[in-house]
Amino acid sequence: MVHPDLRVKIGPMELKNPVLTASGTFGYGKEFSSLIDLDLLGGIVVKGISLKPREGNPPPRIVETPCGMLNAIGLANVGLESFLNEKLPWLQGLNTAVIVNIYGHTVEEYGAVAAGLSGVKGISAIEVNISCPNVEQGGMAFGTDPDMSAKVTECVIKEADKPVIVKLSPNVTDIGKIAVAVESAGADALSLTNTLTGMAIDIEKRVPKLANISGGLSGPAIRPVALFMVHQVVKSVKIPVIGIGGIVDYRDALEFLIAGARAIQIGTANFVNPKASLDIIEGLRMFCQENRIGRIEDVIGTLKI
Amino acid sequence: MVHPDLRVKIGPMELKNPVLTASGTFGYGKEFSSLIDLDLLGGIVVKGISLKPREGNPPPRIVETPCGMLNAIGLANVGLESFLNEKLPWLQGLNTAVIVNIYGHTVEEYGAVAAGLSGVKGISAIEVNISCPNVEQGGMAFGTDPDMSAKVTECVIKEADKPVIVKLSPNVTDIGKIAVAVESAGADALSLTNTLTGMAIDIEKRVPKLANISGGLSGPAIRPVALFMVHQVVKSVKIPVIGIGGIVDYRDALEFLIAGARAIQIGTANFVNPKASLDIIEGLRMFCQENRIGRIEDVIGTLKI
Amino acid sequence: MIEQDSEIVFNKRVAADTFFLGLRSPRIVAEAKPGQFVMLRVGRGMDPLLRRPFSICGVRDDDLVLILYRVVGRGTTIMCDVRGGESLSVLGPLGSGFEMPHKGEKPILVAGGMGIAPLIFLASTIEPGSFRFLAGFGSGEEIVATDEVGLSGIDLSISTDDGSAGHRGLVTELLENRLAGFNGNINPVVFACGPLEMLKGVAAMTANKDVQCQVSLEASMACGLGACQGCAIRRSSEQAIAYYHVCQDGPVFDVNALDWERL
Amino acid sequence: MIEQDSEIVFNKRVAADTFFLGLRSPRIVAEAKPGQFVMLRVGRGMDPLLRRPFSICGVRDDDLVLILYRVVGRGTTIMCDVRGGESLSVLGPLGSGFEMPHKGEKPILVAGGMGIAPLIFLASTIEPGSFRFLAGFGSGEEIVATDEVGLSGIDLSISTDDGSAGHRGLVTELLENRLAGFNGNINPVVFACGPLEMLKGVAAMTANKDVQCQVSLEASMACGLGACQGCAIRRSSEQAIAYYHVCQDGPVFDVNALDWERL
Ligand SMILES: Cc1cc2nc3c(=O)[nH]c(=O)nc-3n(C[C@H](O)[C@H](O)[C@H](O)COP(=O)(O)OP(=O)(O)OC[C@H]3O[C@@H](n4cnc5c(N)ncnc54)[C@H](O)[C@@H]3O)c2cc1C
Ligand SMILES: Cc1cc2nc3c(=O)[nH]c(=O)nc-3n(C[C@H](O)[C@H](O)[C@H](O)COP(=O)(O)OP(=O)(O)OC[C@H]3O[C@@H](n4cnc5c(N)ncnc54)[C@H](O)[C@@H]3O)c2cc1C
Ligand SMILES: Cc1cc2nc3c(=O)[nH]c(=O)nc-3n(C[C@H](O)[C@H](O)[C@H](O)COP(=O)(O)O)c2cc1C
Ligand SMILES: Cc1cc2nc3c(=O)[nH]c(=O)nc-3n(C[C@H](O)[C@H](O)[C@H](O)COP(=O)(O)O)c2cc1C
Ligand code: FES
Ligand code: FES
Repeated sequence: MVHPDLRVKIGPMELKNPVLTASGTFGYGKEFSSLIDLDLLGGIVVKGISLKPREGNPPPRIVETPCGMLNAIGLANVGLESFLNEKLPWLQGLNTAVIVNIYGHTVEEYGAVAAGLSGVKGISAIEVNISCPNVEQGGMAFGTDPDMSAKVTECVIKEADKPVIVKLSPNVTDIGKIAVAVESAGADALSLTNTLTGMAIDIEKRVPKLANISGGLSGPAIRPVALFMVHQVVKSVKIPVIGIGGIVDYRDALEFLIAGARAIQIGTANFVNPKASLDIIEGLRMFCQENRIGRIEDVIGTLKI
Repeated sequence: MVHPDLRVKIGPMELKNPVLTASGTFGYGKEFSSLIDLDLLGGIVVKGISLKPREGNPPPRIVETPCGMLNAIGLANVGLESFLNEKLPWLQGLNTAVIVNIYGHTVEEYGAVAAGLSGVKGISAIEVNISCPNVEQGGMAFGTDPDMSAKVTECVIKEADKPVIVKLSPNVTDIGKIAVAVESAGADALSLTNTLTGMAIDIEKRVPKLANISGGLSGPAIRPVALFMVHQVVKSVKIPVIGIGGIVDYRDALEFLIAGARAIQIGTANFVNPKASLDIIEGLRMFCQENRIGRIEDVIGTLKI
Repeated sequence: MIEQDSEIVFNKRVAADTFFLGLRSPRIVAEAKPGQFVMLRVGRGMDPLLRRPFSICGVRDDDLVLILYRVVGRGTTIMCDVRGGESLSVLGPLGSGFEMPHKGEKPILVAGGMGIAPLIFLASTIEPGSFRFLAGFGSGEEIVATDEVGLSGIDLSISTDDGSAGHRGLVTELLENRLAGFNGNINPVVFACGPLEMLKGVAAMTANKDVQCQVSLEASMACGLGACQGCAIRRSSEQAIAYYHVCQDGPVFDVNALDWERL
Repeated sequence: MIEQDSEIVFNKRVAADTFFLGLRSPRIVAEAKPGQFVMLRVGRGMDPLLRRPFSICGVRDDDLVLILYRVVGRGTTIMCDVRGGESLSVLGPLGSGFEMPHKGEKPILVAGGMGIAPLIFLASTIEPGSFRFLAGFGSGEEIVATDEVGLSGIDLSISTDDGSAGHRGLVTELLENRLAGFNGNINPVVFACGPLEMLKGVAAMTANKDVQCQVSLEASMACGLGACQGCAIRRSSEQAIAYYHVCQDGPVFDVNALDWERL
C-alpha cells in the first residue's frame, strides 16, 4: 500500500503513470526541463510536427477567455527534419515516453510524416492530430468526417512502425461515430479532445482578437464537454482512450480515469502551473494511498451509472 | 446623442432594446419581478413549454463547473394549458415582448404547442427549442440533423400565427448547415446557442454529479464557442440572428452584436446577478453615448475582417 | 426581496473552520423570518460562478444580517478571507421560513453542525425557556454555542460525534430521549436542520407520527428564486406533483411532505 | 529559472493606478538581469487563468524582486488588493534581457509609461551619470520617478502628454532632441520600452541608422517559456524565419531585427 502502482498500459505501450503532457502546450519538452524533472512524467506529447517547417499564424495568436484561452498558433513547428535532428536527440535522453504528435494537410502528408518517423528510436507512439483543415476538401477538418478520419488513420498505420493514437476533435455532432470509424481503421488508441472552436472580438477596434479570426478553446472551461465525450467514446470502442481537456488537478484527472480514460494529458494547465503534471501524479498517488487502492488501473472505468 | 435609440427589429418583431432573458433562466418572468423592472427589458423568453406538464429529471439537476454550470432540469414546466391560464395573464400585463419557448418530443408535439398558442394575444414570438431528444429517432436531438430541424420548423410555422424563432444547438459539426436548412424551412429568425453537452463526476462516490448523467453547459465558459457559431451563422443566412451564450456584461453583449446578432439573450448571468440584463441595457446605452452612436442598429454586424 | 452590495461589518472565526459574518442590510433585516436564507456572491470574478446559499442566523440592531458558515470548499474559502469594510452582493431574504410554534406546543430545536444557523434565528424569536435546543457537532472545537452568535441565556444540550463535549453520539439520540419523555398533554413540535443523514433520523422519529416536525433542507441551487428549477426535491409519494423546489417551496418543509426514501 | 510561491513584502501605491511590489525570492534575484521578466499568477482561482508578465524593475537586498505595475484590467485589479504577508506564485526570470552598454557608448534610456520598469533596473546597473534617462507619462500624477522605486540620484528628463509636468508632448521628442546633439565622437545607444506607438517612433529614429537601439516589447503570452508559440512577433523581412517569440527571443530586441511596418 505504501507505493501504489501507477503504471498503465495503452495498447502496446506501457507508461510509468497515466499523466502525459499535451501537444502544443509543452513545446519539445526541453522548455520545461529547468522547472520540473521530466523523467517523472508518464510521457511527453511533443508539439505537432508537419512534413515541412511551418511558421504559423500572424499574431495575436492567443487570448484569454473565462477559465480558458483561445489559441490560433497555426501549428507552427520546426518540421520533421529539424525535429529528428535537433529536438529528438535531447528527448531520447529522457527516461519517459515520447509521443510524437503529427499532422498534414492532405492524407498523403500524414503518411509521409509517419514514414519519416519509422525506424526512429526513442519514440513510444505517434499521435495523429486530425483536427487540421483538410485543404483538399475545402478546409473542413479531417476529424469532422468519419470516412476522412478513417482514411488518415489507415494511411498513417500503413507507414508507421509504432503504436498509433488518433486524437479526435470535439467539434462534431457524434464523436462516437468518428471514434468507431477510427477504431475500425486500426488505430491502437484514441485521445480526446482537441480544442473547441471559438472566437473573441475586440469591441473597441471591432476586429477579432485573434488574427486568424477563430481559435481553439482550451482550459478548465471545456472540461465538462471533454469529459462527456470521453464517456461517450469509452462506451463506443474497445481500444484505450486518453482523456484531455481542462485538467488542472488530480481531482480533474480522476474524473477522466473514472469515466474510463486509461491516461490523461495536461495542456493549458502547464501554463498556469508548470508543475501541474507532477502535482497531478503526486495527487493520484495520495488518492490511491488514502483509499487503499493498490493500482491506478483499478480506478479506471469505475463509474457507476 | 443624449438618448441613443436602442430599438432593434427581429424580422417582423420590434424590440425596445436588444436584450432578452433566455429561456429556462428567468422562469415565467414573475420570479424576478420584485428585483427588477421587467418593463425595461427588450423581452422575456419564458421557460420551455410542452404540450403536457413535465416534472423534469430527478435531482441533482445542477452542478457548477469552471466559469459555467451544467443543468439537467429535464425541461420541467407547467404545460401549455397551465401556462396559458396561470402564467400568461400576468405576463400580458407587462410592457415588454413575451416570447414563448416551446418543445416537443415528436414533430407533431411541436406543432400542437404552436397551435395552442395561435390566436393568443400578448405573445410576440415563438422560440422553438430543437435541442430536445427526438424520441421517434432514438433520442438524438432534432437540432443535430438538418432535415429534422427543417421538419420541426415547417410544422411549427404551419400552426403558428406569430413570428417563429428557431433556437439552434451548438452540439453539431456544422451549425451553418442547420441554420440554412431552418431558414429554407421558413423560420423568421434564429437564436443560438443552446447549451453544450457536458458532464461532471463525483470522484468520491464515482457517480455522475447529475442524476441525468449529462447536462447542458452554460455560462461564460461557453461564450467563445457561442460567439464563433453566431459569426458562422450570420455569414450563412439572411434572417436575423439572436446571440446567446455566456453573456454577463455589456461588453460581452457587444461582441455578439458586432458579430452580427440583432439581439442577445441573457441566461446564466441572471443567477449570478439578477440585474444583469438591465446592467447590460444601461451599458449599451452608455457605450453608444460615449462613442456617439445614435442607434444600436449601427453597431450590429460591424465586425471588420 | 432585494439584491444589493452590502457592507461587511465583521467576519470572524468563532469555531474550527467556522465563521460568523455580519452584513449591513436594513432592508433584508426588515423582511427576514427564521428559516429564510440569502444567496451571497463570493468573489468578483466569474469563478466560482454561482451564488452560495446561507441561512439567516439572526438579525441585530435593525440593520445587521448575521450568517454562520463553515469553510467547506472554494466559495467559503474565498468568503473567510473577506474583511470588514469590504462588501458582498446579497440576495434575499429567500424561501418560506419556519411556521412559528403555536400556544401549547413545546418546541424542540434540533441542529446538526451548521444546521444550527437557522435555529439560532428561530430561538431568538420565541420565548426563552419555552423550548429545548439540541445541537450536535463533530467535535468540541466545532461548537459555536457562544454569546457571540446570539446563544446567550439559552440552555443547549450538546452532543459530539467524538464525545469531546456533551453527549457522545448523535444529536438524534438526544432527540429520541427527549421525545420519549413527553406525555399526551404537551405537543412537542420539532424544528430540525442539519446533514441529510441526521434529518433522515429525525424523520424516522416524527414522520407519520403524532409529532409535528419541520425540517430545513439543502439542495444545489442556481437562482434561489424559483426560476431555474435546479433545486428539486422529491415530494412524498402521495402527492400529484413529484418535486418541490427547495428555494421557493422550502427550505423548510413539513416532515410529511417529503419522500424520505428517495431523498 | 524557477517557479515558486513568493512572499509579498510590500505592495504599495506609488502613483495614479501604479503599484510597486516587492516579492521575496533570493533565487530569482541571483539570476535576474535587466530586461528580463517574471510571470505572476494572480488570484488562486482559474479565472483569470493565465499568468501575467511583468518586467523586473529591480532587485534589493539579495532577496527582493521589485515590480512596478499599472492597474489596467482584471488581473492587475486583483493584484493591487494583495497585501504584504500573502504570497504569489512567480515564474522567472524569463527572457533574454538587455545587452549591456559597452565602453565608449552613451546610453539613452527612453521610457513610456510602465515601460520605465525594466529601464529602472538597467539604470541601477550602469554607472550613475554615464547615461541619460528620458521618461514619458500621461500626466504628472502618473510619474513614478521617486526614491521609492530606486530612482534616487538619477537625473530624469520628463515629458507628459498633457504638459502637467516636464516637457509637454511625447518622450520621443525628447529623444529626437537628444540624438540631434550627438556628434560623431560618441556613440549613442538607445534602450527603449513603452507602448508600441512610442517604440515605432523610436524605431523611426534609429532603425537602419547609425544609432544602436534595443527595444523591449510586449505580446500576449501564455507560457513565457518558449513552449506555446503564442507570443509571435514579426522579424524584419530580410530574415528567413518570419517570427520571433517575445518570451524567449526577447522581450528585448535589436531595433533592426523587427518588421516595424507590420508590428
Ligand atoms: C438553503 C441553504 C442554507 C444553507 N445554510 C448554510 C449555513 O447557514 N451555513 C453554512 O455553513 N452552510 C449553509 N449551506 C450550505 C452552503 O451553501 C454550502 O456549504 C456552500 O455553498 C459551499 O460552498 P463552497 O464553494 O465553499 O463549496 P463547494 O466548493 O461548492 O463544495 C464543497 C463541498 O461542499 C458541498 N456542497 C456545496 N454546496 C452545497 C450545498 N448547497 N449543500 C450541501 N453541500 C454542499 C459540495 O458537494 C462539496 O462536497 C446552506 C445551503 C442551503 C441550500
Ligand atoms: C514582457 C512583458 C513585460 C511587462 N512588464 C510590465 C511591467 O513592468 N509593468 C506593467 O504594468 N505591465 C507590464 N506588462 C504588461 C502587463 O503584462 C499587462 O498590463 C497585464 O498583463 C494586464 O493584465 P490585466 O489582467 O490587468 O489586464 P487584462 O484584463 O488582461 O487586459 C486589460 C487591458 O490590458 C491589455 N493588455 C493585457 N495584457 C497585455 C500585455 N501583455 N501587453 C499589453 N497590453 C496588455 C488588454 O488588451 C486590455 O486592453 C508587461 C508585458 C510583457 C509582455
Ligand atoms: C497553445 C496550444 C497549442 C496546441 N497545439 C496543438 C498541436 O500542435 N497539436 C495538437 O494535437 N493539439 C494541440 N493543442 C491542443 C492540446 O493538446 C489539447 O488537446 C487542448 O489544449 C485541450 O487540453 P487542455 O484544456 O488541457 O489544454 C494545443 C493547445 C494549445 C493551448
Ligand atoms: C437552468 C437552465 C434551464 C434552461 N432551460 C431551457 C429551456 O427550457 N429551453 C431552452 O431553449 N433553453 C434552455 N436553457 C438554455 C438557455 O436558454 C441558454 O440557451 C443557455 O443557458 C446559454 O446561455 P447562457 O450561457 O447565457 O446561460 C436553459 C439553461 C439553463 C442554465
Ligand atoms: S434554485 Fe433555482 S429554482 Fe430553486
Ligand atoms: S508565451 Fe509561450 S512561447 Fe512565448
